[in-house]
Amino acid sequence: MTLDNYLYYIILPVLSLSILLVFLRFFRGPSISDRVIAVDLLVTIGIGIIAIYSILTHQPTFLDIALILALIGFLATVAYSYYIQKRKNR
Amino acid sequence: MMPQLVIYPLIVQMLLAIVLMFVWSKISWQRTISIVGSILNLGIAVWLFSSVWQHGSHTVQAGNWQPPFGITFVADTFAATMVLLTAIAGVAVSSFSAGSVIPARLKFGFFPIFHFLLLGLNGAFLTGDIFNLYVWFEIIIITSFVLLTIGGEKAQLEGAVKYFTLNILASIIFLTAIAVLYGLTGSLNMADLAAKVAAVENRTLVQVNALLFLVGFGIKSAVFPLYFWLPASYHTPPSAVSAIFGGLLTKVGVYALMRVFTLIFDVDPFLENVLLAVAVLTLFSGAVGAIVQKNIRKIFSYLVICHIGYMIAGLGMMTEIAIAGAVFYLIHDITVKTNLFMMSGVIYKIKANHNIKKLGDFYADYPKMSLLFAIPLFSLVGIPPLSGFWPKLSLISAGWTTENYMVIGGIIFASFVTLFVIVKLWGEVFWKTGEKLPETRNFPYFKKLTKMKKTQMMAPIIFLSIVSLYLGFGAENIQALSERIAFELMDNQEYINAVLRK
Amino acid sequence: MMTDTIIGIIATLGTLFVLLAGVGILRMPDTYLRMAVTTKAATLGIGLILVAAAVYFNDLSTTTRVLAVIIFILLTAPVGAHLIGKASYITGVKMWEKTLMDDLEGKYRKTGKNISSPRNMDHHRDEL
Amino acid sequence: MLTAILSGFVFSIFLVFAGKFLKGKLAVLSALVPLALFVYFLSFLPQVAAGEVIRQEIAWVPSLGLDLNFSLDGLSLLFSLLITGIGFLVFAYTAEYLKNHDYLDRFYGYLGMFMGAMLGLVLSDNLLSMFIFWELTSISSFFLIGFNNTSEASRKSAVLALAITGSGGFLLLAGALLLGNVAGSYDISEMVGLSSNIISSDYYIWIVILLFGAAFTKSAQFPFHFWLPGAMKAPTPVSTYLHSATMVKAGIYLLLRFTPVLGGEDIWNTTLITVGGITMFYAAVHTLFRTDLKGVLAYSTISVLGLLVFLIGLGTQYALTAAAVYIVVHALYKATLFLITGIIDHETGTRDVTRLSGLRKVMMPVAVAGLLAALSSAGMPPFVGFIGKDLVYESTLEMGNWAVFLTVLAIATNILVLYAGFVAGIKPFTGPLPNDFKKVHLPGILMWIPPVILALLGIIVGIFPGIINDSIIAPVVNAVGMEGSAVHLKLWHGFNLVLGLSAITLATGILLYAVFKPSAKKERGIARLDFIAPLTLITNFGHGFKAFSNWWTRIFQNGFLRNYVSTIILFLVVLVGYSLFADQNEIPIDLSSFSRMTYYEMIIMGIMFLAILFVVGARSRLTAVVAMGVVGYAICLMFVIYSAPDLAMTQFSIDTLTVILFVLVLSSLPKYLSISDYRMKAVDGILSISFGVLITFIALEVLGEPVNKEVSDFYAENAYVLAKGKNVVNVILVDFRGVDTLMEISVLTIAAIGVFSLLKLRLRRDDRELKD
Amino acid sequence: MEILLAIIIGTLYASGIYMILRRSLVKLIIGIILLGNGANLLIFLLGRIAKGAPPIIPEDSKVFLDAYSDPLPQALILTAIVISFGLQSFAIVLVKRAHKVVKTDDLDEMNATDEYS
Amino acid sequence: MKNRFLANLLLTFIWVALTGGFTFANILFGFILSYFLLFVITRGASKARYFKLVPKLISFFFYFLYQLIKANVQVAWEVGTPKYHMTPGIVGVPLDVTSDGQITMLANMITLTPGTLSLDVSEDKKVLYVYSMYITNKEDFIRDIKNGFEKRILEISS
Amino acid sequence: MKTIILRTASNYMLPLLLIFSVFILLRGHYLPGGGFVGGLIASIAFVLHAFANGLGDTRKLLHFHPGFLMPTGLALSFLSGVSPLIFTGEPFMTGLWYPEHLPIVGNLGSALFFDIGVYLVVQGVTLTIIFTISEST
Ligand code: NA
Ligand code: NA
Repeated sequence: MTLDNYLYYIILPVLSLSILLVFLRFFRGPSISDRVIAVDLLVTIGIGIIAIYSILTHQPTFLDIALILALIGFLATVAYSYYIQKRKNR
Repeated sequence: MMPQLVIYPLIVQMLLAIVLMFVWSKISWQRTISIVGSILNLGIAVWLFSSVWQHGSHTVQAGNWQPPFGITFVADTFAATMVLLTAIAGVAVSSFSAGSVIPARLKFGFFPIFHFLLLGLNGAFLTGDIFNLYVWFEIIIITSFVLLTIGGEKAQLEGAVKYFTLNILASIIFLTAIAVLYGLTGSLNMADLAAKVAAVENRTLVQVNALLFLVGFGIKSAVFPLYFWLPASYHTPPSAVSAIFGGLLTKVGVYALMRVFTLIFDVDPFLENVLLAVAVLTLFSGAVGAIVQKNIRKIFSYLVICHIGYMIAGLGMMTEIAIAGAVFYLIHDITVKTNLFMMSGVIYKIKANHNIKKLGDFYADYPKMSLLFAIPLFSLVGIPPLSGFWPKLSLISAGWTTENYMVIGGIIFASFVTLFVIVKLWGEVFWKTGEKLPETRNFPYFKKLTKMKKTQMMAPIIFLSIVSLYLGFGAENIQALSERIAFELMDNQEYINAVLRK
Repeated sequence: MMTDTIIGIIATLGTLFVLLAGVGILRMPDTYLRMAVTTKAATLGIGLILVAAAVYFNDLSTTTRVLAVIIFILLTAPVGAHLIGKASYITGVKMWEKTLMDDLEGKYRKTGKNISSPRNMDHHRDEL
Repeated sequence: MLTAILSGFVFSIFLVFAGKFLKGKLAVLSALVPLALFVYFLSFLPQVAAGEVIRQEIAWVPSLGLDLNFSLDGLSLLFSLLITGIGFLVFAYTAEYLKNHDYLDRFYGYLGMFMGAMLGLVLSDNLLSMFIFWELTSISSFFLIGFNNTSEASRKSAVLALAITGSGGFLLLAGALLLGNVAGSYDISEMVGLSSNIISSDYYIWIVILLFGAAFTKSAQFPFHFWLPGAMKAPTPVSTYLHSATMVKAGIYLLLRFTPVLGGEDIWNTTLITVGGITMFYAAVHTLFRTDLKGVLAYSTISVLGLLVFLIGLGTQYALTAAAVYIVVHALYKATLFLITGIIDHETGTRDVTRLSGLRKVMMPVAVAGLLAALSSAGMPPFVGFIGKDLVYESTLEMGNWAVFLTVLAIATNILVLYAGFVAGIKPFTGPLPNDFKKVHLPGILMWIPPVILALLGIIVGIFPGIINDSIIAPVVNAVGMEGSAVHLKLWHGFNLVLGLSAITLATGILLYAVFKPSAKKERGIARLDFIAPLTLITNFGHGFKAFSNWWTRIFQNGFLRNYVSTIILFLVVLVGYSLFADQNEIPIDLSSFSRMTYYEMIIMGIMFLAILFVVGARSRLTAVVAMGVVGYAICLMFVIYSAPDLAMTQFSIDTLTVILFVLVLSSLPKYLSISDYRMKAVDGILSISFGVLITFIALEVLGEPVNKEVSDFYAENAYVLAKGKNVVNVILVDFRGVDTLMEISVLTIAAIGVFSLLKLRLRRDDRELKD
Repeated sequence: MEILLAIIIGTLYASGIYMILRRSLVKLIIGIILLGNGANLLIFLLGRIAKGAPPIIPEDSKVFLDAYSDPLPQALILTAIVISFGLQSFAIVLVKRAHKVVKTDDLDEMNATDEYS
Repeated sequence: MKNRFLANLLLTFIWVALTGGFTFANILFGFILSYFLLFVITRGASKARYFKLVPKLISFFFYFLYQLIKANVQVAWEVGTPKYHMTPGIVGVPLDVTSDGQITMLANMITLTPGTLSLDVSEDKKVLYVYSMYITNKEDFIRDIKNGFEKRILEISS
Repeated sequence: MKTIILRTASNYMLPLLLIFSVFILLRGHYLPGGGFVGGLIASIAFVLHAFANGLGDTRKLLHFHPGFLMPTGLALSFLSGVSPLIFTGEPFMTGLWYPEHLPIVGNLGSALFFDIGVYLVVQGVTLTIIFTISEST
């Protein structure tokens, strides 16, 4: 089994499965915090998928996207938690 | 001949917008720069127009990339005319704004935005690239959102929500149409598209594509049944804003419709029927709406809708004479609607009211001003030989030759209602003894304004009235111009050659 | 071939941690537990996967970029977890019934419109 | 001739600036303008009488076929002389009538404008330029009727008059354009030669209907007559000038002018006879029930207009001669009566016939003029009216089977017209002088001389009909396509049937005048029939139409944004759906060209699909926003998979920023609004889904079409070679299509300014737009 | 694959319109964003999609050696995304202001400007 | 002054690494760029000292790695087995570290090791509140942290 | 949000993000990135700083109103578009290139200045919008 096949038939499906599991949590909630955590994790796993995809397509360029995701995905989390607190204050 | 001239109107407006942003809070600078710049722009527009008139279409390839790869700017007679009209309306409204818009609004970017709007209009007229047209449209709508809401009054905001939603919807439909067009042809250059669309074998898709453009531009042109945003919003911003909106915004939609349906798509019988049905219903709905309104600006708003019907009818009949009529009407309408909304602004400054039932006394108190206002009012009605009359000759005539009796009926109905509405308005606002309106403290009444401000407000009305009179009495020239435009539109080969340099 | 094997192993490890996070977030009974389980597992997992990519491309600029991503994740993931955790606590997200102790209980005091940190001090910033 | 026409307009414009000077004593000077014109037109009399047609052609808008082509033939000359001649008297009369009036200058301005327009109308040979002047007469009439603009009744009448004549004007426009298209020219003189072609054209019926519409409204034919009594709100000089002598005859002029072009057909004659006949009788009957002098005169004017239409309808040589004569006759006596009424009104302050009597004792010259005019209107020999009436009977008697009926109708009408003339011209001056009129005196000479002149002219022309026969009447009859020499005007034809009929008319009329006294009670009596009067019907129709307008406007512009959106989407779905599914039985979708589905793509799409549904179904705003984030991130992943790294980066950054914006704003918004109306949700759902399905189908069908990559290939080949960049997307953004980008950042800038002003700008209370 | 993408695009359009048709201001904006995404993806799809071939010329070459995906739709979408962002930010703030001034989230209560008589 | 210089060098290095171009021009550009950025953002004096750090940093790194893997295994077992064995709770850990940087570092390290999560720091910076999945004994837990991460952080940053 | 942890972290992240944004900006002509994404990242850096430290601190850090970046950036992009018109008489937006190859940037041309303009405008816009909104709540 070549590396490409291994990544394509084993790694990527497992990562996709993880994404599905996380998405299920997103669906179920129940609290908004759970959803935010789930989204955060979705982005993180997305970084992983992009890394694998860049290996599969031999395109290091995609790693730059992973970089951006890592950099600013965080800000969304900050914003959500800001909002959650602020809403409580109202 | 100087092809670079084509983008000078864009450069001037962009430069003005940027400079005005740098002098953000210096109101008197802003006023001066805007007026002087608008006059300069008018000069350039006249230059461009006369150059195009003498030498034919001018084109510029932005970035020096040969078509269809770069973005092309084309000044054919139609575009040059629209740019000239925009410049004329621009000078007028610039001066009117300087006189009438309150300092609070001027301190928050009124003038830069205004020049961005003019930039967007010029761009939309001059571009020869369909996606670039979308971008110019976006410039126009975002500026119009800002101008519409500037000041944030309750009515402004309520109107803006509707205006916003429906215009965004139009943009999205436009974008959808571009997607389909690109998917079918792989090109965006309008001259190039003319050939490529003709070569597409799946005519159903081409028709679907055309319909998407029709609806997208139709919303922007405020035709039936897509006009709802207009009566909900046009009466809410400052009159200077209503003036430029009423004069030019819907006309860009009409311009785009005319461009796309003469250059890119053939009008097949189905489309023709759709266009004509839309035109007749627009004439009807706008007219009927104007009858029941009491707010002077709402009356004009419905008349804006109503009169779009004439132009769509001209387009729908698709003969050279019909298109010439539509173009003439477009020229007339821009001048007169801009003027009327400015007029309503002066009326408001005098009486602090827009309700025709409460207004009155103008003829007694301001006889000369009333006579002046009569010029745009009766031009609008099309009392011969004023400007609104001439295009109807072509349109009705085309109606007879193409045997579109419903269109003739619609035109006559709309003309009659316009006459009735304006005459009623004349009676209410100018003749009647008005209610004694309570003096509102600190309202910047006309009589309290400085002479400078009064001049800034009245001069543009006089200017546009003179233009209107010229359109009427110099109708031969305008008709010749309209016919030349119609000829160029109907025979799009010249446009294509000018762009693709074949 | 050797590199491929290394890449395969690192990637597998990473993926397992990610899967762990996925299962964890689904299975854990309360928000705090989910957070405690997942953020880190995923961080480690993604870090490993990225390392695998770095090994695969094996050039300086890719490696530095991969390092940058890892550093960023290491820096931001815990801060994010902290923020959500704190927000959840303040907004009263329920803890699992078998929770043993809560030293934070009663530490947040309402002061006007804002909830401040525990043992509230008086100085006040203009917050975003 | 252009100069002549323009002089009226120039005079008006001059008054705008120099009106102050022409108020007061100098006002009478303005009468010099029509006088000069009268003399000018009089000078053409010999030429025209000799059968010459004087032409002048000035190109104006040749590309629309609209030129100022004037021609002066008998018909035009007759009208020109009436317009300028009566104009002169009215101008002079006005100087006294409205002495010291604040807006005298405006009044003269309108009069001048009207005179110019009217001259233009009758002199135009080009149908379109004629239309222009036609409309201008309506407009000047509007201003004159509404001259007392503070009175609501005046304004209403002005609007009503303009609405009726204006709508007729539009019919004329449509008709003119059709006629021009059919004939290939707008020059009436050319159309005469093409008459047979026009008549045989399919459009003939349309042309006739449209022209009739114009003529009937302008000349106040039943059922469009009602604006004319209303127009009596205008000052008396206006009633005299426009609404009896000139403007209302424009319709008559039009019919006469087009008799040689369109006449001679059944539809032409029958319609005119019917409408004219009804009008003349109906209006004549109405004179019996009026107590306002001007009301009496208005209805008798309508009646005469009906008679003229009737005569044109008869279309024989006699009839047309009669019409020509009657135009002169009517102008002379009716103008006199109106002017007299004006004097009475001016001096006594009332026009109520029931109150007026004995005024001869205080204003003898006026009484004489009134008597003369009344006798002329009665058709008493030797007045010119007698000649006119004779000719009428002569022509009705020619009409074969219908002769008796038509003649009786004519007689009945004439009797009633006589009655009306007597009521207006004789009644106020006879009998005792009431006490409150004791102090009444003769007005200034400028007011009483004009009616006296007109009345005298009536008798002079009657005694010497030859004055007008060869010089005017014959050329008129020639102009309308008949040989004019056959009928010679004379007072005395010998004892014949016509004379007998005249005698019956006179006798019955005088008897009627003696027996039947006008009274307010009678007026109220006929008012009971108002519910079927055309005015009422039109008014009701107007109200109905307004209600309909209201309904229609509210239906569409109902204030609910969601309705606007659904209407637009429905319109789109129906149109596009029809176009997509009507022509083709199945959508040609070529599945084989699509790429293979992979599990990870399916998972991402699946997540995205679910996330979209989640957004739609979310109960809380934040949940929706978070789910939006998921949708965005899924799109980002999709961009990665489909080779768009720049897009993925941008999409992700922008989604994050949007989330931040939402989060900053959401907290100041209330809880998510959710109104559970299942029916509405279902309807919206169906509409939305059809829209979505349509887009999907379009997309799939487009994908089956061949691809043209000429443009993208150029970018790919030249991005580095010519534009020195390797990221082709970025090269496109900053170079190939840099203008887009420049404008895109402008959009952003504008949006930022908008946000800034929206949030920071607070108007002070004084700066606010006031509520209407 | 295209068929799934086409369905997703249809779903975005449908849900966008559906959200706009609700009466809530916030839903209105969400609807607009969904529609915008739909339109962008439509351009993307109709420009034809390709996997693993970003339109970036390889480091050691002056032209493309392998297949590349169409860069033009990507540039167009980028422009469209950015423009939509500008419009959306304005919309969000507009809604905020409108809510504050008109004091309702219910679009059905925002119809004063269409009233007359 | 020194700190700024160091930070400047650090940023220059990052720049060079990112761009991958070890040329003089690139380094100079990176230096100027980071100088400019620091100029833009620096306020007040910063306190870190850099030179004794390296060995301690390396040791710290391996300690952290050890903790990370250990805890991950623990969590994996928890997640992978059907029954729950957690004894979670929130513990207030008194702090010896004082500076913001140290506190942040400590808190992050704690969060990054699975099973624990720093929830908040008290306003007076004396107590760190940590959520943990496994608390058998509060004092043991506190001691673990203080002897583990906190001690090492104090070492590398003093 | 008053948390020491976020505040401290953000102080480290700000320079990193900024330098990264410039990196993304400059390499855009060759690899994914460019003025737009670069500008977004830079503004996100400041927004993060503002979240952690409060708006006032971020404002002080910036020295000037972010709105000022908008006309500046627009002017830069606009001038780089107009310069061919002024200097060489070629059409608007024609690329002007410095003949030598430069490190990092590669070929220096008007396109770069154009992109820098985009970078500035995007920052100006994003920061103006976000700061204005947060000031008004
Ligand atoms: Na064509
Ligand atoms: Na762009």
